[in-house]
Amino acid sequence: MNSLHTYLFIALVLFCIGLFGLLKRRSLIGMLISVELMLNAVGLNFMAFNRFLAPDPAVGQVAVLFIMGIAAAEAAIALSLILALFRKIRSINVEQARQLKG
Amino acid sequence: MNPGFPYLSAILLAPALGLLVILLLPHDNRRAVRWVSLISAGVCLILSIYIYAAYDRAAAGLQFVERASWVPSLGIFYYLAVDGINLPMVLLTSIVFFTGVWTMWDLQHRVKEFFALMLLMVVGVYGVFLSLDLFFLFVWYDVSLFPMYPLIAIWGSTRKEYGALKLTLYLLAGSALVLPGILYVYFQSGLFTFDLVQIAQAGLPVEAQYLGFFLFLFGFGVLAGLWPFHTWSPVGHVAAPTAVSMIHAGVLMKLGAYGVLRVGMFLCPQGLADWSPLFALLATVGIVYGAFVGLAQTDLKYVIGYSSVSHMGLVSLGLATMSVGGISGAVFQMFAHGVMTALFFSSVGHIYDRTHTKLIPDLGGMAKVMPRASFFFILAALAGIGVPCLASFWAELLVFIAGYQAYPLLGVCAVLGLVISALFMLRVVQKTFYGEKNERFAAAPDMTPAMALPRALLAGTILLFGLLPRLALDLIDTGVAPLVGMFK
Amino acid sequence: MAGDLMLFLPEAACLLMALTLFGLSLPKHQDQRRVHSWAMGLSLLMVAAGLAGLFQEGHLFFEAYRVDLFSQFFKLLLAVALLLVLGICRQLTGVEERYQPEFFLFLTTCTLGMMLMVSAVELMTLYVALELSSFSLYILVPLRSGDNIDVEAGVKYLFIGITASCLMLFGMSYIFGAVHSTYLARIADTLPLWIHQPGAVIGLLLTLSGFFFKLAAFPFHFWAPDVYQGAANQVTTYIATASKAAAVALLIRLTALSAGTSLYLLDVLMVLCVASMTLGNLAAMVQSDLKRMLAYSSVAHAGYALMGVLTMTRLGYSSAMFYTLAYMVMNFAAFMVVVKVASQGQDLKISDLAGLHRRAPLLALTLMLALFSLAGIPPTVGFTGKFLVFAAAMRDGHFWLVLVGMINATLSLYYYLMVIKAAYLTEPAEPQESLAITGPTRALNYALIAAMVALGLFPRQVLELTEKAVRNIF
Amino acid sequence: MTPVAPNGGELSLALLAMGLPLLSFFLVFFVTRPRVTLSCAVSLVCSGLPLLAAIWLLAGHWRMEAPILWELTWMRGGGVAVTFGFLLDPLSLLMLCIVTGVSFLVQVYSLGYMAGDPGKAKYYAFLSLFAWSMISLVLASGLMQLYIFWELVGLSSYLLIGFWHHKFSASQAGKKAFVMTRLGDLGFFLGIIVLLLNLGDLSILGLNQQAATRLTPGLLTASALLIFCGVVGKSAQFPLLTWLPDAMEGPTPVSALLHSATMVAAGVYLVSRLFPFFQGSPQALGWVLVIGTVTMLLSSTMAMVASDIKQVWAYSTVSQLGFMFMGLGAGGYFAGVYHLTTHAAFKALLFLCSGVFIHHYATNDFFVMARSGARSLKVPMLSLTVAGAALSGVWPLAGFFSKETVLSALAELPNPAWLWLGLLGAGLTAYYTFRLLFVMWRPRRTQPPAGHAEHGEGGHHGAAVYWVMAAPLLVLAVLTALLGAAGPALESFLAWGRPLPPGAHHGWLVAASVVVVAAGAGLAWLEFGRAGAAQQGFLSRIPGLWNLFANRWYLDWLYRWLLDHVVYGLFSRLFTLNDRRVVDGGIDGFCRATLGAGWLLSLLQSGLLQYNLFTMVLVMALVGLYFLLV
Repeated sequence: MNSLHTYLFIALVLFCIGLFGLLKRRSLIGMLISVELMLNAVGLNFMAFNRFLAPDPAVGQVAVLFIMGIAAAEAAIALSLILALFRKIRSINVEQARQLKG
Repeated sequence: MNPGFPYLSAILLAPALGLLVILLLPHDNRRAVRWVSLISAGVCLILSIYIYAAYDRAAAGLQFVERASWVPSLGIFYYLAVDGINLPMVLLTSIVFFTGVWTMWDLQHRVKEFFALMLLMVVGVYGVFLSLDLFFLFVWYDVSLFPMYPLIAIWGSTRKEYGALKLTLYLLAGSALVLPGILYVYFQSGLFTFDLVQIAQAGLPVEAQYLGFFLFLFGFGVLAGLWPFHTWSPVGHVAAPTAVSMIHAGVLMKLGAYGVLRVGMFLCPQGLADWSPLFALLATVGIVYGAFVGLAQTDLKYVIGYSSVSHMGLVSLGLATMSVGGISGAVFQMFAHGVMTALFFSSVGHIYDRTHTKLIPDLGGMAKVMPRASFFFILAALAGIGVPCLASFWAELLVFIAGYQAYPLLGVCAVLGLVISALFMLRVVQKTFYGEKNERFAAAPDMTPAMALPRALLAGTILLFGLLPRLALDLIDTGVAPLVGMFK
Repeated sequence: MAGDLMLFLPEAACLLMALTLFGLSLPKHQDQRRVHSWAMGLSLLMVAAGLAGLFQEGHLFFEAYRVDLFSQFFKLLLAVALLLVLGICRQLTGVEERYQPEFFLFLTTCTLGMMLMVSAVELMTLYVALELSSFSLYILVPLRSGDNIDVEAGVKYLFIGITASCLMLFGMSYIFGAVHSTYLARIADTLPLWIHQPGAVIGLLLTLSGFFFKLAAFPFHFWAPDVYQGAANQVTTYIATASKAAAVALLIRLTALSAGTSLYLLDVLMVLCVASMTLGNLAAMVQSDLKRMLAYSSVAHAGYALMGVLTMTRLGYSSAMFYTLAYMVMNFAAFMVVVKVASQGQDLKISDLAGLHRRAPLLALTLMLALFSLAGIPPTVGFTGKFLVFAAAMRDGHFWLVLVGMINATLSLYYYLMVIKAAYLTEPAEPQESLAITGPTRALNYALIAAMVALGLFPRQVLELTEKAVRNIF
Repeated sequence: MTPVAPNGGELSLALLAMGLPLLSFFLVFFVTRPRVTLSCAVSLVCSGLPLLAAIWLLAGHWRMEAPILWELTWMRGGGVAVTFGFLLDPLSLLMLCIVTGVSFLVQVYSLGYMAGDPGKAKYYAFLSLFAWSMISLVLASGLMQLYIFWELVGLSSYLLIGFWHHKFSASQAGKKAFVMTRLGDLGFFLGIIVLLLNLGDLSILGLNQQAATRLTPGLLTASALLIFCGVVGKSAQFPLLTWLPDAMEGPTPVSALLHSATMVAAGVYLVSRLFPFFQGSPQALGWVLVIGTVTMLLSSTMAMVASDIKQVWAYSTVSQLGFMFMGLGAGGYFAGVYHLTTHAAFKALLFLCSGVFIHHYATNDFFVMARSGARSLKVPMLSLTVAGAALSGVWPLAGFFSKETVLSALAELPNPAWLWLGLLGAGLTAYYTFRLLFVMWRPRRTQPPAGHAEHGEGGHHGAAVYWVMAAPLLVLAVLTALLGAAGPALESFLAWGRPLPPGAHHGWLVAASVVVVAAGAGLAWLEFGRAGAAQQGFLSRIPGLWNLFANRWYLDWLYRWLLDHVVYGLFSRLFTLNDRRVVDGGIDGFCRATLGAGWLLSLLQSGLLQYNLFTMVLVMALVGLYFLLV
C-alpha cells in the first residue's frame, strides 16, 4: 500500500475531482473550493515524490509550504473579487456574469 | 565603375526628403506642399535622365553600384545598382511621377496627406527598381503597395472603399507568397546572403528552383495583372484618383513583372523553364480575354483597366518566351505601356474632373469640346493598338515575333488579340470623342496649356521612343543578354 | 555583497519603488498627481538601474536566481514598459479615485514579479514570481470605475489564471518527480534521462501552459478579450505590453530545456502556434470594440512569437526576443492612442475613431503606423520582427508554417485596415472637438514613430544584443 | 542584280521626298494649325518639292542598270533588326511619281474643295502624313519597313475618312476601314514573321532573289498567301471589300487620293514589288488570280445599281483593282503595273470631277445632279467623260491600252475561262460607266433644277474656287489621254531597258474587247441614253438581283452579324460574365467565407466561464492523448 504509485494515483484522482468540480459548479465559491482541491493534489504529488525519490528531503516540503501559502493569498483575492461581483450583480453564479462575450 | 556621387541613393532619397519636409509643413500651406513634391519629382527626373544617358552601354553590366553591409549576421546588404533592365524602369518612374504630381496640381482636398502618401509610394517604387538585395527589395515592394489604400479610399471615386480594400488585400496576399519565396531561396542557396547577384551567380539547386519560381511567379504575378489574378486592377483603377491610377497602372503593375523577371527569372532560370508553358498560356489568355472584356465596358477607366490587363499579358508572354527578343520586348513594353497608360489616365482624369462622368454613353463629341484632352487620349489609344512609330509598337513587334517562335499557336492568338484591342480602342474613341457633341458638357473647359504640358511630356516620350526605338532597346539588350545566357 | 547588490540592482530599484508607493498609498486622501510624479521618478530610476545592470552576470540565492544578459534584457524591457505605461497615466481617467495610489503600487509589484520571473531558474521561485505578478493583475483589473464589466473580467481572469497555474504546478510536480530537482540547470543536464518519459514531457508541457496563459496563446487565450475590454485602458495597456514580454522570456527558458530533442513538443507548439494565429486573426475580423479587437490580435501575435520559440534554435530565440520588443513598442503605441482618444476612460468602439485624422492628426498617424506595424508592413519594426521569426522558422524547414503565417498576416491586414479606415476616412456623425495634445504626449508620439521606423530599418544593434543574450542560455 | 549605293544627289533627293511630308505634318499639326493659309502653303510646298524630286529622279534614272539601295538600322533587338532606307528601281520610281503627283494635285484641289472648312489646317496635316507614309512605303527597302508604313497608311486613311467625325457614318466608316484592313494585316504580319524566322532576311531584293531557292515550296506558298491577306485587306479585295465604298464618307479629294494612288494602290504595289517572290509559288499566284476575278465581277455588279456617283466609282475602283490582280495573277507583271498607272490617272480624275459636282450641287446622287443641270459645268463634264471613256477602255485613251495588256496576259493562260471572265468584266465596266455618263449628259427634266439651296458636303463658292478645282482636272485629263501612248516606253523602263520578249499580240483580242465595250455602252445607250429612255436599268426588272447587288451581296450584313452575335454577343458577353461572376465573384466569396469563419470562432467566446475552462482542459487533454498515441 505504501508505494509511490498509490500516492500518485490518489493525487491524480484528487486533481481530477477538483477539475470536474471546477467545470461542473456554477457558483464561484464552489469553483474556488475545487481549485483548492487541485492545489492539494499538487501538494500531495510533491510530498510523495519527495518522500520516495528526492535525495534532498527539504525541497518537496518547501514546495508544499509555498503552495499552501500562495493558495491562501489566492483564496483571499478570489473571495474579495467574488464579493465585489456580488455587490454589482447580486449573484455569485457565473451564468449571471455573461456580459463579456464575442 | 563607381562614380563619386551616389546618384542612385540620391534618387531614392529625394522623395524621402520631400516626404519629411511635407510632414513638417503646416496643413494649410498647400502651395508649399505642391512645390516640395514637384521639386523632389523634378530632381528625380533630372537624375534619372542623367544616369540613363551616362550609363555606359558598351561596358554594360551593373553600374552606379552602391553596396554596403546592413545586417552582417543575416547577410543583408544595402545594394543599389542599375543595368539595362531596371534603368528604363527608373526613367519611367521618374517621368510618370513627375507628370503625376503636376497633374494633381489642382487638388484641394487634404493636399498634404495626398502628396505625402504619394511620395512614400514612389520611394517604395524606386527602392524596388534600384535595390538588388532581396530583403530591401521586399521591403520597398510593400512600401510601394500599402499607401494605395488611403490614396484610393480617401481621394478615389467609384466604389472607392471596396476597390481600395480589394486592391490592397489582393496585392499584399501576393506578397505573402513572395516573402516565403525569398526566405526559401535564402536558405536553399546555402549562402545566407540576400544579395541577389551572389545567389544568381551561385545558382540554386534545381528542385528548389521549381518551388521558388512558382512562388515568385504568382506572388509578383498578381501585381502584374496575370490572368486570372487581375480583377483587382480594373476595380482599383476605376476607384483611384488620376495621379494614383497613373502611377499605379503606369509603374506599380510593372513592379510585378519586374519582380518576376529580376527575382524569379534571375534566381530560378530552371524553374522558369519548367513553368514557362503555363506562364505563356496565362499570359495569352490575359491578352485575348482582356481585350474581349474591354469590348463590353462602358466606363472609360474600366476600358483602360482591361486594356492594361491585355497589355501586361504581352509583357508576361514576352518573359515566358525565354528569348532575348521576347524579354527585351517585354521590358520595353513595360516602359512603353507605362507611359501610355499614364497618358490615358491623365486625359481621362481631366475629362472626369470637368464633366464628372466617365461613362462612355454620357460623353460623346468630346473632340469638339476639349480638343487637347481628346488628342492625348487618342494618341494613347493609337499607341495602345500598336500603331507604328509609337513606342509600344516596337515592343509588341518583338514580343509577337518571339512569342510566335516559342509558342506558334499562342503567338497567333496574341496577334488576334491585337485586332480585338484595335476594335475596342477605336470603338471607345468613336463613342467618346467623335459624333455630335453632347450639349451638357458644351461649356466644359479644355486643359489649360499649363495642365497640357505634363501630358505633352508623356506624349513626347511615346513619340520619341517610337521614332528612335534604339534609345531604349540597345540598352535593354545589354541587360537581357546575360540573363538569357543563364537559361542555356 | 556589493557585487550581489549590483546584480540585484533593477529588482532592488523596483522593490524600493514598490515600498515607497505603498507608503504613499497609506494616507486616506492622497493627491494622485503627487503619487504619479513619485512613480515617474522612481521608474526612471528603475530604467537607469536596468541599464546599469544590463551586462551583469552571476547567480544569487543559492543558484535559484540567475542574472545574465538574457534576463537583464527583459528586465530593462519591463522597466521601460512600466515607465511608458506610467507615462500615459498622468490623469487616471477610468480608475476609481480612491484606488489610484494602489493602482500604481500594484503596477510596480507586478513588474517586480515579472523581473523575478525572468531571472528565476528554479521552479518554486518561478512559481512564486509568477503568482506575484498574476495576483497584482487580478487586483488591477477590477479597479476600473463605472460599469461592472470590470469585475466580471477580473473574476474570469482570476479563475482562468488559477486553473492554468494549477495545471502548471501539477506539471512541475511531475518534472520534480522525474528529475528529483527543481533547478532548471539540473533539469537540462539530465535531459537524456527524462526526455522520453511520458510523465516528464507532459509535465513540461503542463508547466508551459502557465506561460501560455500569460502569453494569451491558444487555448489559454480566453481571458484576453474580456480582460482587455473590461479593464481600465491603462491597465490593458500594461497587460498588453509588459506581461507578454515576461511570458516569452519564460517560454524561451523552458523550451530551451528540451533543446529541440523532443519532436512531440515541437508538434504541439506548432499546433498551438497555428491555432493561435488563425483563431486570433479570424475572430478579430468581426470585432467592433477596439480593445477587444486588439486582444484577439494579441492572441495572433502570441502565435507569431511562438513560431520563433518553437524552432528552439539561437536564431529562433533571438528573433522571438526581437519580436517581443517590436510587439511591445507597436502595441504600446496603439494603446497609447486608445488611452488618449478615450479621454473619459470609456470603451472605444472602432467607429468612435471616426474623424480622428482631423481631431488629432498626430495620434492618427501614430495609430496608422502602429497598426501597419502590427500587420507586419515594412519598413516598420513589426515587419522586421515577423521577417526574423519567419526566417528562423524557414531555416528549420517549416515552409508551411511560414506560409500560414504570411497568409495570417494578410488576413490581419483586413481588420487593421478597418481601423485605419475609421480613423482616416469616415467622418463622425456630429463634429467632435479636436483633442488637446500636451507637449510630452507629442514628444512621446514622435519618439514612438521614430522607434517603430528606426528599429524596422536598422535592426542591427538590437539584433546583435539579442543574439548575445541567447548565447547565455543556449 | 547587286544594288549600288546612292550618290549624294540621289540620297538627298530621296530623303527630301521622304522627309518633307513628315516635316510638314509636324509643322502644320503642332505649330501653324491656327493659321490656315500658312498651313496650306507649308503643306503644298512640302508635297510639291517631292513631286519635283520624284520627276527628277525618274528622268535621271530612265536608263538605270542597277537598283540603288540605302539603309540604316532603325531598331535592333533580340536578333531582330529593322532597317530604314530606300530602294530606287524602276517600279519604285514610277510609283513615287504617281503618288507624289496625285497627292500634290489633290492638295491643290482641296484648296478649293475644303475652303471654309473649320478643320482645313488639320486636314492638310493629315494629307501630309498620308503622303509621307505612302512615299516611305513605296521606297521601302525592306519588308518590315514596308509593313510599318503600310500600317501608317491605314492610320492616316482612318483619320481622313473619319475627318468629319461629328457625322456618325464618317467615324463609323473610318473605324471599319481601319479594323478591316487590320484584319488583313494580321496575315501580312504573320507572313513577315514566318519569313523572318525561316529566312532571317526581309530585304525586298533578298526576298525576290533568294526566297524561291531558300524556302521550301510549302513555306513559300504559306508566306506568300499570308502576305496576300494583307493585300486583300488593303486593296479591298473579296471578301474584305466592303470598307472601301463606305470610305466615301471622307471628303471627296480624300477618296480620290485613297482610290487612285495611295491606300488601295499599296496592295497592288506590294504584289508587284514582290512579284518574283510570288512567282516562286504558282499556287499563290493562282489565288491572286481567283480573288482578283471574283472581286472584279462582284463589285462591277454592285456598281451597276448604285445611284451615288461616288459609290459607282468606288465599286469600279474595287473591280479595277481586281482586274490588276488578274493581270498580276496571270503573270503579267507589266500589265498590273501599267493598269495601276493609268488607273491612278483616270480614277483620280473621275473622283475630282465628281467632287466638283458634289461640291456644286450639294448632292451625291447623279440623277439629281443631272437634273440640276450638271452639263453646264463644261470642264468637269468633259473630263468626266474622258475619264469615263478611259475607264471603260475606249481607244485611244489610256485605259484601252492597259486593259489590253491585262487581257492579253489573261489570254496567255491555258484556261480560256479567265479571258472570258475578264472580257465580261470589261463589258460590265463599260455598261455602268456609260450608264452614268448618259444620265449626266441627257437628264430627264422632270422637275425644275434643284437650286444650290441645300449644302451637303462642301458648299457653293465663287469662280476662283471653281478654277482652283478645275485646273487639276485638266492636268489629269491630259495625262489620261496621253498615258496610253507611253505604254511601250514604260514597259521597257520597267524591264530595266532590256529588249522585251515578243509577246504574242492577238489581233482578235483587240476586236473582242472593242466589241464587248461597245456592247456594254450600247446597252447603256438603250436604257439611259436614247431619247425617251426610261433611265431604268434592266436589273430593276429583276428585283432579286437588284437587291442582291444593291446590298453588296449581303457581305456587310454578314460582317455586322458576326460582329454583333459572335464578337460582342458571344465572346465579349461570356468573358465579361465570367469576369464578374466567376473570377471576381470567387474572390469576394472567399473573403465573405473568411469573415463567416471569424464570426463562428468568436462564438467560442460564449461568455460563460466554464466553457472556456472546459476548452482549455479539453485541448490539453487532447495534446496529452496525442503524446500517448505517437
